[in-house]
Formats: sequence, structure tokens, C-alpha cells
Amino acid sequence: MMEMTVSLLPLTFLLPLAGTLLLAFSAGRLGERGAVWIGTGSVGLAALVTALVGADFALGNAGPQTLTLYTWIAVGEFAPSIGLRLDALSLTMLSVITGVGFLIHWFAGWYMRGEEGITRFYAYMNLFVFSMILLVLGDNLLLLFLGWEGVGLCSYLLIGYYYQNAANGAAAMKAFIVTRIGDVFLAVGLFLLFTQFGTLDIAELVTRATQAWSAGEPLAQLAALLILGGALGKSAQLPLHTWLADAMAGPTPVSALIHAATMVTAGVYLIARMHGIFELAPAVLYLVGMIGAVTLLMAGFAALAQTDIKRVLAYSTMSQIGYMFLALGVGAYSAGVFHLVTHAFFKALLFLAAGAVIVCCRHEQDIRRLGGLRRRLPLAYLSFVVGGAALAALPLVTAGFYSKDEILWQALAAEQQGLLIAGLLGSLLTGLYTLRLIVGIFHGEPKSKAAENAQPGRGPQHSVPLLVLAVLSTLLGAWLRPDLSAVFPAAPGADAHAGHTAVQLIASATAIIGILLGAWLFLTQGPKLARLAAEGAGAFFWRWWHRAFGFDGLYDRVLVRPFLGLVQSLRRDWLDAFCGLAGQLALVLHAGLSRSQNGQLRHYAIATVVGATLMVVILARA
Amino acid sequence: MPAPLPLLSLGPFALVCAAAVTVLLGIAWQRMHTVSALVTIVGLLGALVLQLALQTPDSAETPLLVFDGLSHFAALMVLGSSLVVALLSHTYLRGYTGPREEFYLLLLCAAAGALILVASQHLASLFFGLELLSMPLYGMLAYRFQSSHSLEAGLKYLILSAAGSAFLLFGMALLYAQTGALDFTGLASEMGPWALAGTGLMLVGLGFKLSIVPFHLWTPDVYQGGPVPATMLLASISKLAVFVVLLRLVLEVPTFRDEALSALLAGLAILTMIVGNLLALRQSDLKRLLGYSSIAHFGYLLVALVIGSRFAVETAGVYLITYLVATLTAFGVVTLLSSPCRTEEASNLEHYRGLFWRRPWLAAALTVAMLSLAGIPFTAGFIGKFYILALAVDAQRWWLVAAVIAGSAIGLYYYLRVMVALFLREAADASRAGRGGHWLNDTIVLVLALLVIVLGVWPAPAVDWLAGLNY
Amino acid sequence: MELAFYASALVALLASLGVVTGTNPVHALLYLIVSLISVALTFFALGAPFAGALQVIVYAGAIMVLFVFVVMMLNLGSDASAQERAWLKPRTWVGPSILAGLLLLALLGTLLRGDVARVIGGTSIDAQAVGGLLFGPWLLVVELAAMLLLAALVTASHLGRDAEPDRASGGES
Amino acid sequence: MSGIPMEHGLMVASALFAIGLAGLMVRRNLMFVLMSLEIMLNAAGLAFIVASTAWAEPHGQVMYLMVITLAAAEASVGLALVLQIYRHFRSLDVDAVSQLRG
Repeated sequence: MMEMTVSLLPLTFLLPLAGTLLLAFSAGRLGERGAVWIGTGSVGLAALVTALVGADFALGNAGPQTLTLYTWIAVGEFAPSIGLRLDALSLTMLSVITGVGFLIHWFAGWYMRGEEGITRFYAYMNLFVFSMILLVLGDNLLLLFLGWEGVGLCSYLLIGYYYQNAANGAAAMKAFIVTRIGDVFLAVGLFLLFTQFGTLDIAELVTRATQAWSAGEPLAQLAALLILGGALGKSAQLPLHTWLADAMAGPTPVSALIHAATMVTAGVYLIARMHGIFELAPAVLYLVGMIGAVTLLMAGFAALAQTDIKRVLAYSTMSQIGYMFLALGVGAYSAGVFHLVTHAFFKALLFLAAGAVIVCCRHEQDIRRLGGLRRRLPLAYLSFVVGGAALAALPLVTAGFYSKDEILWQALAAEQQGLLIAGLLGSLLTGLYTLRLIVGIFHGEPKSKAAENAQPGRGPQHSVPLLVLAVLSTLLGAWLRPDLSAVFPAAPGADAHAGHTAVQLIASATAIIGILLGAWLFLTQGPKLARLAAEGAGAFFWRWWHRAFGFDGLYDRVLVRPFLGLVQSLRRDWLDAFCGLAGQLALVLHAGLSRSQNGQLRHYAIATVVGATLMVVILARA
Repeated sequence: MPAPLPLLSLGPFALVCAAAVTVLLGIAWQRMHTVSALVTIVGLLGALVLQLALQTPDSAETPLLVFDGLSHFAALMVLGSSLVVALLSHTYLRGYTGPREEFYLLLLCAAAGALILVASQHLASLFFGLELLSMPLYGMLAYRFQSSHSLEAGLKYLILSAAGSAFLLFGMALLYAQTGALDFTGLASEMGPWALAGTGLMLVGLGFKLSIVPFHLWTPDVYQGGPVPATMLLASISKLAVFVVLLRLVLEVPTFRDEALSALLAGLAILTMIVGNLLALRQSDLKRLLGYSSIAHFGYLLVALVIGSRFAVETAGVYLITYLVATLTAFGVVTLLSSPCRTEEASNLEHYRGLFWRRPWLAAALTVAMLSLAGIPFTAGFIGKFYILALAVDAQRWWLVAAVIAGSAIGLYYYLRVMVALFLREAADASRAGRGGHWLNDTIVLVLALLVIVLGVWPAPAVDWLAGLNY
Repeated sequence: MELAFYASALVALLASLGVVTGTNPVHALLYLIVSLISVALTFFALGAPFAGALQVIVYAGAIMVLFVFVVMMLNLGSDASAQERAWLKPRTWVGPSILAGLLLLALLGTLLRGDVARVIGGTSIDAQAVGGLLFGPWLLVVELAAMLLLAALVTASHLGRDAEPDRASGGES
Repeated sequence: MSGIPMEHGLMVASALFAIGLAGLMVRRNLMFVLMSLEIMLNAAGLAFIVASTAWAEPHGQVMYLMVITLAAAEASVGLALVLQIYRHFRSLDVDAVSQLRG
């Protein structure tokens, strides 16, 4: 009986795949309702399967295992088997993807109402879910990489969903190229590991690596560094973070699913999954924590100075993933994944609520043109308050508090005071920008016609996902903490307790201070702040933060333009000509050979006889 | 010699012939298109089932034929392919104004010929099987004699094929003069200059059917001009059956493994791969393109022939399955889009521009077929190509490896071109939508396309089955 | 016997040359018949009377009659002859003749190097031996021949139909 | 009597074959092309008979039988096709039948 549910596991990705195919080949014959039903239903069913498997797993009926589906081809020694890995980590990820994914798909039915090409939208979304599940369930590098590229492709397609606007296309291209830089590192890293150990199986690979390499081995450092490169690109961490804010060009449910809850956390998953390699490279692991800390601060400041709701949330996502990286860096993998889960809940909630606001205000997403919406959109307001509280880690009642507190405590236990301080500072910033966002949208006076005439969303499609996610963002969500002790080594603070209470108190205090400070500043000091931001040093910082410390301009000047210049200057050179030669040669040969196909029967006969003469002459040799 | 067993082994052949005679009687009595098609389909299906049931553990023999794993495999492929062609012919011929029933009769004759050919172990059955396979094809290719293209295809195939047959026969006569025997075991007893020259001339005849460079020139013209079901039959069972019998010759008759011949064949294989792919490069006619592509594919298959080990047989089997499935899918799509026979066939790539937006499933099937022919991973074609490469690497024939890789690289370009055309936004002329057609036909093509994917994603059962056959 | 063989072989070769180089279809047909009958004579000389008889009856008789019918139907006479003379310039002969000659040389060379020193001594193989084989172990071949002829019959009867060229599908000619 | 060496018979057959082949390559009139084909097939038949009588066994004669069966079948189909082509192109020029190319 128990094996039955586990054998259902492939359904989790086959269902979304089936959904994609159905949607893709319906050629618009399904209509909007049909598309929504198929798109949402397939993910819903996948979530159901996940729940069944998860229940068995939780009850101990099914232990961690590898479900070998089959061996693809067996020629000689090359015999890659396609298998799924079921353990606490993959199950956690799977639950987030299908559970949160289902709610977002459901909500999207309301959000995308009346949009053109809704079939296309759901086809991409289902394809994304398929790829993401493949990424987390695959037991070998081949599947993982396939999923990894798949989600990248879907992200590209969905960011550019409104492709009529050229800017959206540019944003999609930017996301694709920047993450691709990371992917190249990852691919090289995976090849390195494969050539070293001759296996594609992840578990086997890590085992062999720990046997063959000692800690600090240069090759291990290199491998870890390359994998980290991939993770940085996908998870939008410094220095490959610039694409995420622009990625907000896609529809808001996409931002919720791909650019908040699931895909951007793939980097965290990757490092957690390959932690055996990172343990062998302590310096790189330290670097992970450092990057996380710097990113969370940088993104925190940037979030303070954004005017677009979704960009605020995007920078906040970067910042929160920074926390996860920080956790990974101090070896507290479990805490990192826990924060990944709670973040998925509350960030999805915030994005969906933002989506509700945006639709209700006729696609107005500038904070400066909203305001006073708390009476008109009570559910969105509630969602924002709950989600914002979780984001700012309001003590005791929110899910975010428990996960973030855990990270800070582990940082202390690992004796990384610098990281701890960065985390606390980030916590303060989080409170500030959260309050700025909520106050800007919901308090004060409506600052535009759109905000004055906002009509609240109705129907279960709109309300239920918000309510469910809101519940999950509270204390209740924290109860869902996965037990990952079987997957990861013990965290630094597992045995120690000295100072835990102190950290909790300090963290709570920072969060509350941040929130209160924010409330005071933005509720009562609004005009003063505006004046501050308009002149002198304030203006400088505002602009600097608004442009997220000017990385885009920097990259443009340091990388893009020199590269384009180089390309321009190399346009017609011998190297290029040489590379084009093969193509030219093929075309010339093609043209030449095509003349032999002149349609003349007699010439064909002559060619045959030439061949025959050749054969006889060669075969009738001495 | 156990008498009843060979008789039973001849069952599928007998069934196909019986179906042919039934169709003939039907024509004599009253012409009924659907009934003829039905008789054909039932006959082929019955033969297929019987062939499946015949999985004898030991091989059975008659003086002319041998029934072993290889012939079992090939007979299944022949019957399956013929069945697909018969099913699709019905749609295609519905739009044809002339008499349609003869087409099925010819199809059945060709299938019977192919069945004999794949089981031949004697020059007499080889020759007659080959002729029984080719003769109906002349008629099928020229079937739409109202169209000059069809006539031209029929004529070109007839003349060149007859010349090829003459070469084959003269080669056989020389082999016979050397050894005084006509069965493969008898041929194996002697080697001498006559036998070698005879082998060379026989290869001209067989190489013509397989369109190996330099005997390939007829292929694109005939592919383009013939009605699609006829071309489909030519591309599937004709090539398969000839290849299988050639494989058997290589395995059993030493003159076909001669060193110089082997080197020559290796050279021809390289030429065939490169030339076939190069010719297809900028081809704007899909049927011609498929013709060139089939030239290239048999170049790849020649690699198995050159190496000629036991693993080579398995490799050839894998490759043939993958080639057949993909080719049938591609031609199936062309057939369905060309169905109303009154107008010129949907042959030019222009017809396929933006097909995805009109007939998404067919476009998907064609895409899958192209991916497979190009040898992209997770399609059947990849598995086949992988086996060929593994075989060549294993035998350390690096030139062949290089040619396979170069050929595939060139191939990628033109297969991709077809795919891109499918997904382009619709051209102004949408009248060529070619809607309609029975749902069953679409289903057949989709099932084939699905098979391409399944074979690519999960090849183990097919490969294991092939490896388990005795030959 | 030897003399008969060589003489009739020579006639066959010359007549065949006449066919290939001739310009008048009717004359060429007659040459072909001569060639076929000469080959039949060589069969008799070699000791294969059954084959010789068949050659005369089937080949020179039946098949050639078909050709004659078609020549008559298409009314190929002096016009065609003039056309042929225009087409058959010596220049067109050079390449193909050299090629065919090369192949012939290669074949002849091979044949001379052959090590099967057998001589045809006139032991005749009669119809009984052939029939015994044909209707014994090779019965399948008879079935195949029947199917082949059926296919040819159907093809020929289908293609022989009189039908107006389909203008809609006439191609770009 | 000394008899006829087998090579000589095969040589005659080869020569006939080559003559037919030259005709196939040179002639433009379809009737002549078909006649050339008949010569080639007949040459193959002759080779079979030579080998058969040399080995003094009947297999080759049965093969010869098959050759003339094929020749008859091919001639009938070929001539039917030629008639149809004449109707269509108003000519027997094989070079005119070359719309398919490239």
C-alpha cells in the first residue's frame, strides 16, 4: 500500500507536462475557461499527489529513497538512469512548488481575466512547474540541469509575456543573458565533477567527492565556486542580481511564482543539495555567507528607494534570499531551507496582493500615485499587513520571525558576528521599506483617479488563495517546519544554547524598532521625507539607492559597451572569416552538387555506370 | 527438415497475397474503395498478428528462405509500415478521381515482395522478392498519370531500376559462374575474381535501391514526383527490405566482406552521408528534402554494414526502427496535408509556413519527426545515431565517426529550417489550410510521433527485444 | 557446336549494335529480334534447348510483338528517324562509349583472370530437369512469378488508361 | 570436340551488356531506351545459361526463366508508361521528361 503513493511521484511532473501539451496544441480552441481549468487543474492534481506522498513520508511509511524510473540507454559504460530522489529536502521543495504554485495558478485565473493569449500563459506556467519539479526531484545532474535550463527558458518566456512592448522583451533578454552567465559556470562545474568522478548521480557524486578530496582541495574549491556561480545567477545575488528587478515586467502571478517563491530559490536548493561539495571548500562556503550578507543589505537599501510596488518586492526578494545564502554560508542549511519555505508563503502572498491592487487600480503600480486604499480593498490590505509583518519578522505571530531568527542565531553560533550584524541591520531595513510600501499604498489620500475608483476583487478565485497564503504566513506556517535533520549535517548551533534567547530578544527588538520607526516616519513625517529626498545628500542617496547602487550603469560601462565595441571591431576579421568558412564551403558544395541533380535521366544513368565501373575496377584487382 | 514449421512461417506472406487476390476479385466484381481499403488493412493486420505470434525460438528454413530473428524483425517492420501506408492511402485517394482500388493491390504486392526479400537466403528469392517489391512501385509512383510529375517519377524509377536489376542479375550470374551455386551458403564456398566482380555488380543494383552515392541521383526526383503514399512506401519498406538482405549477404557471404570492398563501402558511406546532407541544405521542397535526408540516413546505416559485427546487426536494427518511425511520421503529415489529390501536393515548404497556427498537432508531429531525423536527444533518432557512433567508435573507425558527426551537423541546419517554417506566423495565403480528414488519420500520425518520443525517452524495451532476437 | 556458338554470338553482337545505333525504330526492332534469335541459337549451341525455345517464343515472339504494337500505335516512322539522326551526333557517343568500354574492359579482364576452368561440352539440360526443380523445391518462385505478373498486369492496365491530362496538376511545364 | 570455354560465353554476355548500357546512356528516344534495357537483361540471361551449362545443372536455367519473366513484365509496364508519356508530352524524348530537378 505504501509503495503505491511513492510510485505516483512521477505524476507530479507528468501532469503539468500534459497540461502544457494540451494547452499548447489546443490552438486557442479551449477558450479562457478551459485554459484556466487545465492550467490550474494539472498543478492542483500534482499538489494532491504531493500531499499523498508527503503524508506517507511524514507517517514513516516511505523513507528517503531513489525511485529509478529506468535506464535511458545502455551502450557500454554510458548508462544514465533516470531516477527521482525522494527525501525531506526534495519533498519540501516539491510541496512549495505544487502547493504555492497551485494557489498562484488559481489566483492567476482572476488576475489574467480577459487577457489575450491566456492559453499561452498557462502553457508556459505549467511548463515552468514541470521543469522546476524536474530540477528538484532529479537524482542526477542531467535531469537537474535539464530542469535548470527549463525554468530559465520559462522565466524568459514569461517575463516577455507582453511581448508587444519592446521594453519587456529587453527585460526578458536581460534576465536570460545574466542568468545564462551563471549557467555557464554551473555547466562547467558539473562537467568538472563528471570528469572527476565519472558519475551523474548526485548522491554518488558527493560520496565519491568526500572520499577523494580533503577539505580545502583546490579542485573542490573550484567546483564549489563554479556551482556557486550558477546559484548566484539563478538566485539574483551579487554580482549577478541585476536582472530580477527588470523581470517584474512579466504578469504579477509570474513574479509571485517564479521570481519570488520558486525559481529564484533554486540556487539555494542547489547549494543545499550539493552541500557535501561546499563542505570541502570552506572558503567558498564563507564566500556564500558574505555574498548573502552584502546582497541583503544592498537590496534592502535599494528597496527603500523604489517607487514601483513590484520593484520594492523584487528587491525585498533579493534581500530575503540573501538571508538564505547567509544561512547556507554558516552551515545552517536547514535554517536556510526553512526560510525558503516561509518566504515562499509570505512573498507569494505579497505579490498576489500587489497583483490585486494593480488590477483593481487599472494597472497602476506606482506608489506615488496610489494611497488610501485600505477601505476600498480590505482583503488586499489585510494580506499586505499579514505578509508585511511576516516579511519584517514581527515577533512570535508570524512565520517569517521563526525562520529569520533561526538564521541569526546560527550565524552567532558559528561565530560570524559580522554576518549577524548585517542580518540585524537588514532586519531594520526590512521593517522600514515594508512600512513604506504599506503606508504608501493603503494610507493617506488617494493620489490618482485610478486609486479613487478602485473596485475590490470578488470571487473565490481572488480571495481564497490570498486567505490561504495569509494563514500560512502566520505562526501556523512556522509549524510546517520541515524536519531536514536526515539530509543535512548538524547546524553549528544545534547543541549550543548560550545566547539563543539573547539573539531572539535582539532580533525581535530590531524588527519592532524597524516597524515602529517606519510607521512613525511614513505615517507622520511624509512631507519631510519627500523634501529630504529631493535635495542635497538625501537626493544623492535616494538616486543612488533607487538605481540599486548603479550596478546596471556599471555593467553597461565596464562590460556591455566594451564587449559591443570589441564585437564591432572584430566584425570583419580573419578569425570570423575562418569560422564562416565552413558554412561558406557547405553552401558552395551544395550549389555544386545541386547541379548534378539536373533531372536528366541519361545523366543519372551515366553516374550509375561510373559507379559500377569503379566498383568492378576496385574489386577485380589482383 | 521439419515441414510444417516453414509453412506456418510463410503464413504472413500467404495472407498478404490472399488479400491482394481478394482485392483483385473485388475490382472485377464491383469497385468499392472503402471495402478494398478495409480488405487491405485487415489482411496486413492479420499478417502482422500472425508474424507476432510466430516468434519461434529456432530459425526455420526452406531452400529459398530463412526465418530467423532478423527476418522476424524486418517482417514486422514491413507489415507495420505497410499498414500505416494503407491507412493513410485511404484519405489520400479519396480525392482521386480515377480508379483507386488498384493502389491497394499494388501496395499488397509490394509488401509481399518485401516479406520475401527480408527472409531470402538464395539469389532466386532475393531477385524475385526485389522485383516483386519494385514492380508495384512503378505503378504506384506513376499512379496519378494525369500529373506529369507522377509520370516522370514513375519513368525515372522504372528505367533506372530496370538498369539496376540488370546489373544485379549480371552480378548474380558471375557469382553463379564462379561457385555453381545460388544459395548464400553455396556462394560462401568459393572466392575468386569472378565472384568479386559479381559482388561489385550486385552492389550496384542493391546500392541503387538504397540510393547510395553515386547511385542516388534518382531519389529526390522520384520522392518529389510520386504520390505521397507511394513515396512513403519507397522510403520505408523498400529501403528497409533491401538493407536487410544486404546485411544478410554481408554476414553470410565472404565476398561481401572483402577487404577492398569494405574500404570501398566505407568511402561510399562517408560520401553518402556528406553528399546527402549537403544536397538537402537549401532545399525548399519538403519531399525532396526527405529524399536527400534518406540518402544521408542510409549513409549512416552503411557504417553498420561496413563494420558487420554482431553488434552491428543490433545497431542496424535500432537505427532502422528509429528511421522508419520518424520517416513515416514525416510522410504521414505530408500525406494528410496533401489529401485532396486534385491539387498539387503539399510539397513546397511554403505550404508549411505557420502550420502550427492552423493544425497544431500535425505541426507538432512533423517537428518531432524532424527532431528525430536530426538526432536530437530524447527522440528516437538520437538513440539510433548514438548506436551508430558507439559502433564506429568501438571499431575505431575514426573517419566514419567524423563523417557521421559532420553529416549530423549539416543535417541540423535544414531540419531546423523546416521546424522554423512551421512556427512562423501565418503567411497571407491561409487557403491551403487543408482542414478536414478523418480523425483516425490524425491519430495514426500522432501515435507515430508519440512512438518517436517514447523510443527516444525509453528505448530499453525495443533495444532489449532486438538484442534478444536470434540471427 | 563451337562454330555455331561463335557465329551466332557474333550475329547477336552485331545486331545489338544495330539496335543501339539505329535511327529507324522499326529497323531497330527487327535488329533486336535478330539479336534475340541469335542468342536463342547460342542457347541451343550451349546445350540448353529448353531455354532456347523459350527465348524464341517468349522474347522474340511475345515481348517483341508488344514493342511492334507500340511502334505502330505511335506511328514512329521516318519522322522519328529524322529526329533520331538529329539527336545522335557523334559527340554524344564519345563519353558513354568510353565508359561502357571501360566497364567492358574491366569485366573482360576479370573474366580472363578467372580460375574456374570449366568447358561447356554440350551436355544438354532438358525441360524435365528445369521443371523438376521449378515445381519442386522452388515452387515458391512460381508463386512469386504469378504475383509479379499480377502486379505488372495491374500496373500496365492502370497506366494504359486513356485519360485527359489533369490541367490542375499539370505542373509548371 | 573441345567445347566452349566458359569465359567465352561470359565475354559475349559482357559485350552484349556493355552494348545495352551504351544505348541506355546515349539514346534519347524512350523506345530505344527500353530496347537497350531488353538487351541488358538478355545479356544477363545469357550469362546464366552459360554458367548453367558449364556447371551442368539446372538452377541457372530457372534463373533465366525468371529473367524473361521480369523482362516481359518490365516491357509491358514500360511500354504502357511510354504510351502515357507520349500522350502527355507529345514526345518520346527522355530529356524532355525532366521537370523534377534541383
